[in-house]
Amino acid sequence: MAIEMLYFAWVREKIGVEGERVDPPATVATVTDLIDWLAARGGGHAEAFEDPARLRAAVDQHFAPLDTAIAGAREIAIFPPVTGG
Amino acid sequence: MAIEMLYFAWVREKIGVEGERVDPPATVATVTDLIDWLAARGGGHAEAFEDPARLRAAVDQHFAPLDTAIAGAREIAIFPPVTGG
Amino acid sequence: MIAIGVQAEAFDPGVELTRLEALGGGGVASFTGLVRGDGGLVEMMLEHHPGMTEKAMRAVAEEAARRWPLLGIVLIHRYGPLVPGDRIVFVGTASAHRAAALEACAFLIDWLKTAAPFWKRERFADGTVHWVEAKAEDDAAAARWGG
Amino acid sequence: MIAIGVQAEAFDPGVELTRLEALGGGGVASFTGLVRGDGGLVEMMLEHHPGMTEKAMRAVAEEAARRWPLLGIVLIHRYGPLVPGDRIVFVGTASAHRAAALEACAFLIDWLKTAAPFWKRERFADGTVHWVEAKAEDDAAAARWGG
Repeated sequence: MAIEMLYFAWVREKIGVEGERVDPPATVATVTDLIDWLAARGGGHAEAFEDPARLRAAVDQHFAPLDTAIAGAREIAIFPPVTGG
Repeated sequence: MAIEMLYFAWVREKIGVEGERVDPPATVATVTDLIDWLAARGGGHAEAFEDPARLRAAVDQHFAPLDTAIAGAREIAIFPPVTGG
Repeated sequence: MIAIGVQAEAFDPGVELTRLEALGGGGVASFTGLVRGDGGLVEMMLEHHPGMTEKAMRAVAEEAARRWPLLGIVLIHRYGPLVPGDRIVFVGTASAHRAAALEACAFLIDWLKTAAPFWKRERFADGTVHWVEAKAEDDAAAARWGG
Repeated sequence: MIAIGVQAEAFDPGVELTRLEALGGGGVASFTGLVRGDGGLVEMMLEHHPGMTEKAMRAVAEEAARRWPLLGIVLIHRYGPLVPGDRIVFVGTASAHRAAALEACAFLIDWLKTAAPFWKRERFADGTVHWVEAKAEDDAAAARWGG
């Protein structure tokens, strides 16, 4: 199951790319699992995903808690809490 | 003690003048007394001042309850409740 | 900055917003009231107490400035004959805090309705003319802000 | 009328107010947020989630339209590099009821701050660069509206 990852703000800066296509194993069930799986790559991913409490997510362009199941998701964005307005 | 009376909105229309100078006797102590004294003239004054509950006042350009003492007042305006904004 | 306008002339909310924006607070709120054409209204005549109006409006503005951390307040109220679509009143506030700007704006328009000496006479297409009655809900709106 | 703008280009609050005034409701409220130059800020870079931003802003506007009797809502949010004094965000509402227009305006700006995918990076005169941290008070401001 390929997922289009998108990164924003300092998450994007630390990882060094705006996005990437990933294909996690079936054991990766939630956004948190996905973050842990990506952090295990080390480098920018490890740094960006060091403290999940500072991260928020959108699954298919809707805000979603990190314990959201990712089955069927096509696009997942990871970013810091929003600061618009 | 001469007082400059000012009338606004339908009070002005019923009385037929924008203002007048009056010199009430010393027994006229409050705005209510003044209204009663003017109403006793009959005609437009009686009509305008028929129902004091519908009237409001400003004494020397500050809103004032009808039981306000008028001693020393130079200008008293009588009008319906305001409807600006 | 407190700016008060009591005027027969039209005003431009965009120009007033620009003045408030220039104060550097980062947040500018406004309310504009316009004449509605409901019920076949053809003219609204605004009468006021010329000696008192600007002072009363300034007192309302000063009260808002005491209650909220504001950098600027603009209050404009027209008088004279107006037609549907004409702007009657403008309230604008500038603050470093968006809630302060918006709350002060609500306070100012609520208080203007009960504390500024204006009266409205409406004329309709069928020839009817009447003075607008004060609304109990306007007193209640002003009262919710307390003394 | 719900109009949403997500744009790099500047906007003119006066023009937006005029659109809202034309709806005939008689009451138009607005909030404009601008870049402040506090602490020697020289640039604010607004980043957003292009696929999601407009949808998220529309959802916030639709929620406001459910809660208040509004004739019109305009929401504009800029992205890209901005400098002190630049307008960032505009919220405008039109209603026959002044309280509805002003409350909806406060709701919309509070919700935009927590429900629209924007991020701000600040650059200062001394070369410092940092991403603005979300404020607990913004979450609290949005939470007071419930739901």
